Amino acid sequence: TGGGDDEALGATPDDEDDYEPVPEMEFASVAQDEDALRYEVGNLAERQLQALGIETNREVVDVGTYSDKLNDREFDFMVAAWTGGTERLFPYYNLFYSFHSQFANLEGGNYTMFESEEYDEMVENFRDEPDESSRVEYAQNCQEILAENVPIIFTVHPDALVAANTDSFDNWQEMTGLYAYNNIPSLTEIENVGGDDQVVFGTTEALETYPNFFNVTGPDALRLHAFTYDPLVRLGLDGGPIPAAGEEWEWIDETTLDVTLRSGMTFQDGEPVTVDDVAFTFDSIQEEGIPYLGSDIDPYESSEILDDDTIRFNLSNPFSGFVQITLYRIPILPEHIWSDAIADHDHPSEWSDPDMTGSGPFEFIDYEPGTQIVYEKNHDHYLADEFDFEQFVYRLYGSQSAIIGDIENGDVTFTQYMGAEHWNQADDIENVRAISNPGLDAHGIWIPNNEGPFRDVRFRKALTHAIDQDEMLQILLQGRGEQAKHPIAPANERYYNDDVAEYPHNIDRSVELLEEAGFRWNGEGDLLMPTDWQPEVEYIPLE
Amino acid sequence: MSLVNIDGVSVEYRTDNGPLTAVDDVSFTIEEGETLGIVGESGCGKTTMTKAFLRLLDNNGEISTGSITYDGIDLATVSEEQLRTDIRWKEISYIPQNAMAALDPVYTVGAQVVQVIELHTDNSTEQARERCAELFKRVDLDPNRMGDYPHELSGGQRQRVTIALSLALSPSLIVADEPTTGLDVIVQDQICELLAEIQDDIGCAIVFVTHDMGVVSNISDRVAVMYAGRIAEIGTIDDVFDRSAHPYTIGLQNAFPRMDEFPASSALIEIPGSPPNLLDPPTGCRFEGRCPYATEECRHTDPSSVELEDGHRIECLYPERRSEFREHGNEPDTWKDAREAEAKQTP
Amino acid sequence: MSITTKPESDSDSQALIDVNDLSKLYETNQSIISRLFGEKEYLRAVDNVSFEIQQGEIVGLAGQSGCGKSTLGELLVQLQEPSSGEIIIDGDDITEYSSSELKTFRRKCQVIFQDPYEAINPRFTVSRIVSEPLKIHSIGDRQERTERTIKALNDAGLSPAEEYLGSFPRELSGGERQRVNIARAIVLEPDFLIADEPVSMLDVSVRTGILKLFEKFKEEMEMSILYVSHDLSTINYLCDRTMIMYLGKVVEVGKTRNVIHYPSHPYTKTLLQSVPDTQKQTDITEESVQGEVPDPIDLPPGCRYASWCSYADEKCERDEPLLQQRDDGEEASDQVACHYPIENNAV
Amino acid sequence: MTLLGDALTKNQRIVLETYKERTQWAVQRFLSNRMAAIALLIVLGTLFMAIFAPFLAPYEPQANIADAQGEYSMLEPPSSEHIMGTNHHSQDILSQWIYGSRVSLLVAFLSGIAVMLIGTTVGLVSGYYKGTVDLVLMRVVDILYAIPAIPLLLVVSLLFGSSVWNVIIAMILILWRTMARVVRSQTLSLSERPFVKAAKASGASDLRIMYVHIAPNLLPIILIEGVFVMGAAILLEAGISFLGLGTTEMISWGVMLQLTYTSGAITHAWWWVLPPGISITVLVVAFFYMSRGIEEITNPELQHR
Amino acid sequence: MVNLSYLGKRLGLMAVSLYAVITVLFFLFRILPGDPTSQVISPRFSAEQQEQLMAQYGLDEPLYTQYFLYMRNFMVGDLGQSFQHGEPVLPFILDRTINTLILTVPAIMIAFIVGPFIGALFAWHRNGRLDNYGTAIALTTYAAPIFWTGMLALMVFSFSLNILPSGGMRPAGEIPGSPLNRVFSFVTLQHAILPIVIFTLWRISRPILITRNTMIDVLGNDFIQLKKAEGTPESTIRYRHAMRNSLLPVVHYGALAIGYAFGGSVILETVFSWPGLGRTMWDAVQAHDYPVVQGAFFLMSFMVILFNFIADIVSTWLDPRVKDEGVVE
Ligand SMILES: Nc1ncnc2c1ncn2[C@@H]1O[C@H](COP(=O)(O)OP(=O)(O)OP(=O)(O)O)[C@@H](O)[C@H]1O
Ligand SMILES: Nc1ncnc2c1ncn2[C@@H]1O[C@H](COP(=O)(O)OP(=O)(O)OP(=O)(O)O)[C@@H](O)[C@H]1O
Ligand SMILES: [Mg+2]
Ligand SMILES: [Mg+2]
Repeated sequence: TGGGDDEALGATPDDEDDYEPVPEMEFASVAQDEDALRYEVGNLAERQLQALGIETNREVVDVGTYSDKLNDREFDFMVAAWTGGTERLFPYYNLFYSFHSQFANLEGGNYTMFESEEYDEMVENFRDEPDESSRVEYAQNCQEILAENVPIIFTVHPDALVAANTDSFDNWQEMTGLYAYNNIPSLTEIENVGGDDQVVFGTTEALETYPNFFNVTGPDALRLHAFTYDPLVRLGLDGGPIPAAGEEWEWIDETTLDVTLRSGMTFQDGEPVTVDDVAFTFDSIQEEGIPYLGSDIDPYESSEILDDDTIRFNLSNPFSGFVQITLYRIPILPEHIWSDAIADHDHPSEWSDPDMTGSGPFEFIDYEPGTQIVYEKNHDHYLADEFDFEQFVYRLYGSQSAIIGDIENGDVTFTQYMGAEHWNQADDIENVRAISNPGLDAHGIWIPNNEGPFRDVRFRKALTHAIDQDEMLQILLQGRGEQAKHPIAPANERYYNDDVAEYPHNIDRSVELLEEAGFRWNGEGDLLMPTDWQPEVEYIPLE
Repeated sequence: MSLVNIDGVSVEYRTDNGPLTAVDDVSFTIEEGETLGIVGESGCGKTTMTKAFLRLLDNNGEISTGSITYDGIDLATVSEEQLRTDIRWKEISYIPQNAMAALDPVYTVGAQVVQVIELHTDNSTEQARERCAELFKRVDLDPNRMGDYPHELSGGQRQRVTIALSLALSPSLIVADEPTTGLDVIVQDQICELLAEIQDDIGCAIVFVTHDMGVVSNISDRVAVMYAGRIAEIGTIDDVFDRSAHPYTIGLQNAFPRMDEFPASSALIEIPGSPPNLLDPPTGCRFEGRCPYATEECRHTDPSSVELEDGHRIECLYPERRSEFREHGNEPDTWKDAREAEAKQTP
Repeated sequence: MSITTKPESDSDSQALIDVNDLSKLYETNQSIISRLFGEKEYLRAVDNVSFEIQQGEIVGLAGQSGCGKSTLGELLVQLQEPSSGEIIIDGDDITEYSSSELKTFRRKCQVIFQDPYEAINPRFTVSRIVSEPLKIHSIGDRQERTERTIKALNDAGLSPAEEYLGSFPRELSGGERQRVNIARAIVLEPDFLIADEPVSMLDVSVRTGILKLFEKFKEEMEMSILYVSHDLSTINYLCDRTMIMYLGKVVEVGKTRNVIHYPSHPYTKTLLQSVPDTQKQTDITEESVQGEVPDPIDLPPGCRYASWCSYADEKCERDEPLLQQRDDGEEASDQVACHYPIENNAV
Repeated sequence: MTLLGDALTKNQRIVLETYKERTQWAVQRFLSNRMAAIALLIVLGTLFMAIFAPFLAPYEPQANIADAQGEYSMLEPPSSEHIMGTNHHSQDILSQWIYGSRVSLLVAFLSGIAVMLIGTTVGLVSGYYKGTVDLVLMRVVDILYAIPAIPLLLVVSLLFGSSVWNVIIAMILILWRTMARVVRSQTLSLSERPFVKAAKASGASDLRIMYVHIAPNLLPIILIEGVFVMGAAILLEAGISFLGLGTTEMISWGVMLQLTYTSGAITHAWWWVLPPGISITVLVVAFFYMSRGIEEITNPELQHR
Repeated sequence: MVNLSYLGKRLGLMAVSLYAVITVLFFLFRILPGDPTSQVISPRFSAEQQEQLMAQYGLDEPLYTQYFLYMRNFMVGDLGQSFQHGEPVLPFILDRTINTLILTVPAIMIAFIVGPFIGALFAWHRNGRLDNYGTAIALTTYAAPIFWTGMLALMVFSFSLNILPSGGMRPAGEIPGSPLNRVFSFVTLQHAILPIVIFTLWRISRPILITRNTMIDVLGNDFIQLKKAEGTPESTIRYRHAMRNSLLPVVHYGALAIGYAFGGSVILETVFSWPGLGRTMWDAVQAHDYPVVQGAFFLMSFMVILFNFIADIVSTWLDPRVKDEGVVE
């Protein structure tokens, strides 16, 4: 597939000898079976970019290769996304980790190599600021800078599509973000109307790694660990932190936090939950390392036990998201079980048949990889009375169609991560409640901001104008989502800044911008750049 | 009354190129206890004829006219079931051409004999095995070899097993289709001898098909010489060999080298040309194209069967010239002329 | 292992082919079970054979099926690697030839294979089959090759050759195929021809023509021919000298006339008696062989024929007889491997 | 000389005539087998469709088609606008179906031909030389046999990335083994046939014996097996497309089916689910019947019975 | 007395094949783009963390050391530890194999027991109506993509009629008491029935077609005529003689099929959400969980090689003419 049509899109050069074609660019995305949306976005976007006369070469890669390419910064276009766990309502990762110049190196997460002192300062303020309203302002400024400089071609924010059977359970309340129904607060809300004591969560996502906590490598497993282990805080339906094992918390200063433990808690084997267990958990995770939780544990420096119920966290640097992110993601492991495991193994993750005793609302009963995980309600848990069912089953399926079939006939209680087409199907079924939950995900096409023509902001803007975000939204998401302007989704009402630069689909505007930046087209419609081309506009500061 | 009466039998094969009459209006009889030899060139219809007795023709073949009467039953029309239970093997057994391949390779030879005995009699397995051992001895095979698989036996031994098999139910007729072709002379000799002995023993009739004039003269009482689907000449051994009347029979005899002369060179004379295409047989006499004595008449008139002496019949328009044919038949020049004549005709 | 004295040729001329102590052993194929439970075994297909063939001589090689005739023939043209022994042709030991020498050698030495239906490539036209050897040896241009092809076909008795050039083998009769086969063998005008059972598969009416061809080659081209057959009557007709083989051994060799009319070895005699002959009629009462041929894989120590032989005694069962010149009587000037050769008694 | 010249032209005429007759006979015989004739028609029809796809397809196969008002029509049943309806992305199914035939045929023919070449060569060499060469080559084939096809295909397409070409390469890698075995066993018996010995006795080189004398006799079996491979290749392509490793640059029937599966269209969009599935089935069956047709021409055993 | 050297040779050859398979697989997976760590190791990890993880799985050693290590452990039955699940590979894949066998054993058994009879019937009535329609159906069940027929079957029996479950091995939350219970229980049967039927339909076509074609050749043999001449009833000729003589190729094809059956069918298991080895292997392939993939491949290869050996022995029993390695001389 060549670039452009037979005619020049915009101005042709006076002397073609001074120009050379813009080099062919590689357009990569993950394979379809791994992420259909990203794959399809890639297909659409590639065609639209080619309309500008840019030669692209499509490469579909598996997840492994994909992360290698990102890590090694070996891409021209890469379809990628931030996924939206509810903790991302605190947009630390999306704003800080992905765009701070500190991470614009081969180890860091700033894959697009966007660098701006102004932005660095702004985002550091956001990170450190304990006061919420100022923090929101800093974050909104960040969004403005990003929208103006388009380091990434932002595409869409898909909704989180979930569906639940209403014959067996009712009063479904969704939490903001991806895990609309699959979280403890939502599950406490549902009412048993069908008399079935079992909640079955049907999914096609095979767990990355389970059940050893020290082995956790992804959000799904982490989410299930929160069933067996209590974290200090949970996030409520609105996404704000609510007490869990920690009854209250108090910032002493920017780097010191005191947390009071809920009293009377016991592990499922009857041992009491103590602050020592909390300290043990944080210390061992820091020492042994759980790569997936690396950035979460990173701000943690040490802890002090103030009294039987109170623990003090000392942070290495100010981190206003410590409660909402770190304390939410890291649960409490029983010391009496894990201290031996740590002593017995090189690394505790090697314990292949771990004792899954925790203090959480559910007891781990059985795990059959590829089939299901079965949990039973922990009747001693403080939330026990809130759950209107006895058993929770995480059940794996080969296809979403099968899940929908089973939701309809009641074999599955609810599901999530649905494709738009499946969701439409579920929506048509009478006894199924299908909701399109505004998502925190942000999709985009990652580009190397420090390379070739990408260095010029106008080039990046031109590309963004070339992308038809509405088509993506309508076709790929069947309208279930929002167009993206920056990494924060509208669903994040607190932080979202709507008032930023926009780039509607407009090829003429793209052509205009490219011409302005010195680009031309030859007779075949291929994009040319002057042989000695240099970027003129590399950064547009806030007014 | 004769054992089998073959009356005006024709066999037709359906082929892609139209019907092929492999056996054409053939009549003869088989007498009780006699050995009838059938000789003729490859493809002249010998196998077809023998298969017709047991209605074993290939799927595309059928007996189109005529009747084969055995014991008052017309084998051409009798029901398949009656044929299977009453006639096959009990009355008429069969030694197929290429008998070495006629045994199921995956069962022991003994088992195959036992199978057929059990199939048609009420004998217990034990009795059947005994009978089998008996049969093996009868055909000069060590009964210990009953447990061998066909491939473990030599060609001659396999041939004996098929003979033992054919004797299993003491039939009144054994149809043996080239039972010695492909075997070496010593074994061939043994087999012939064996068949002769058996006949003496149980008095069955044997139809013995071969293309070897030597073999047939050694074993048969009567001989039928087939040519292109027809019986050119039929009669006793002496009739056919010493008083041959059909030019084809004469020619065939000439082609045989003799052991009693040395050197034998001058005596060998080949019959020029090749048999006609059965899909499109010529009108008139079928041997006409190769016959040194052929006349214009031969080309148009289909010779009918003429009885010369009692039971000695030929299909030739000139039965009266037979002694003349015999005399000239020994001279190579007679046949050479025909060949040249034929060569002249072809282009 | 026996030591064989080399039979002396009764001719003074330099022998064209001189074979000394030639042996060929085959490793036998066994089933997986017997491999699991047994040892490796060998079959002695040709065992210590020595002989000579003169220029312009036809030597017959007879013996029953499986005695090693074809194997010997294939050894002579190096289609098989001998296990031991030498084959001297024109003064060179061909077993030591390099592949290019072998190619040159093969221009001079050709084979007519046993089965005319199998020995020509079914996918080639007649002209291709016959001209292939010329092509292989890059002889002549297209035109010349065609000329020679036509000549060879005519020589082989297929005339008019032009008619046949475009035909495929399956459009030919057995006799015609055998002639194509012969044409292919003589198109290079070899000095030496091995004819492996060239007529055994053919109808009697066409055999004669083929035999006559060999006579013609011998006379007109001074060709040496090894004529392999189990049929003594054609050997009698054609060959100057005759060798009789039994289980890989040569048991008798001499002038055909002597071997056939005054056999010295009991085996030769049996062979002769078994030949069916139209003249012999039904007098098959002569003593015939009984018992079993020994297993060629597991040979007895003494004379291999002892188990069949009516004259055998302990000596025969103990000592293996060597091939020796017979000294008694003028008629039997041949060599025989027997402790008690038959005295001058013509069959 | 002139006489010979005349003879030559006459011969050539005879040769030509026999060839012509034989070809005619073969064609007639093939066509008289009704199933084979229909099969041939189907394959040729598909080929026509594949070659002229750009002219036959009413829309771009991958375009998300919007109507005049800019409205997309998703999962619409067949209508005059879209004869075979649309899919979930408002793409024209008829156009996808037409273009989809390209991949199936490309995969079929390329892997078929490559397998014929590789398999035949390996089989010939192995069966002809026997001994160590045979042992080594057959060990390789055994090892390939010991590795299951679909998983290996998956790994290979992961290894090289998924594109039509890689799928074809992977397919060839797997499918040549059967061809090699079949050719080898035939070669083993053919090379013992007297006519091969005759060629050897005439001094023909090994290469000449293998390719000039033996190979033509294998042609029927190579063709039969080759056509069989083509059918198998189509199925394998559909299989790995189904698992999401299908071709990315071209739409194929397998990819279409995969989309119906992943998007759950199976329960309601029959116009999308049925055509690719039926097409694959029919095409594969057609290849089998063609191979039977060829078998019937070339196997004299089957001609009379 | 067993000829040890021959047995040794056969076993040796099997071992060589296996060794080659293992080696090829080992290196194949390590030249895959994206090193094995990328699955386990999130890009967010620091260099230090990455190294730690590499060391944990022995991936920091040079390739050849890894190889020798792997082979050494292999000898003692240690196929390593799953990257994904942290479990030792061997028990893990054996467990999955049981699930797979629940589907494949009945399917293969039906296919290879019933198939030849059907094929024999077709051959007997060659070109008759039964044969023509029957072969067409057999060809169709072979040619229809199995995932497509599987989807259609699910749609009809599970979603529309709702008489059979839509996948998986048992209802959610049910925990099989014992392995025996897992295999032999009504629920398992209920869940397995649809995939077994689909699998059988697909599997049975080859034995049918192979038997049919071989038997047509066999029917042309002279011994069949002799049996007919003997007055043997048709059915005896058909099954005891003709079919038995046609079984050899089926046995050899069957050996392969059984070998592969241990690996299950990725596609079928995906469609029916069946937690078998095929699906596990596919997940592992995607996750670059090499120890599991290698283990699964090894298991299948081992089975193929083993069953080939068995088939060689069975064929000598079926057909006494068979020599070494299934060749009829
Ligand atoms: N099934 C068949 N279909 C068509 N033609 C057949 C069939 N069987 C035999 N023929 C033809 O019928 C003729 C007679 O064949 P038959 O087998 O009876 O000859 P034969 O005398 O036994 O020959 P041979 O000596 O070679 O066995 C031949 O031309 C042969 O080609
Ligand atoms: N390639 C081979 N491998 C093993 N054994 C063989 C081979 N070729 C021949 N033999 C055996 O060697 C012996 C001699 O065979 P050969 O073909 O030379 O016999 P022959 O005298 O030509 O027999 P026929 O008269 O049947 O042609 C036989 O026992 C045969 O089985
Ligand atoms: Mg016959
Ligand atoms: Mg021979």
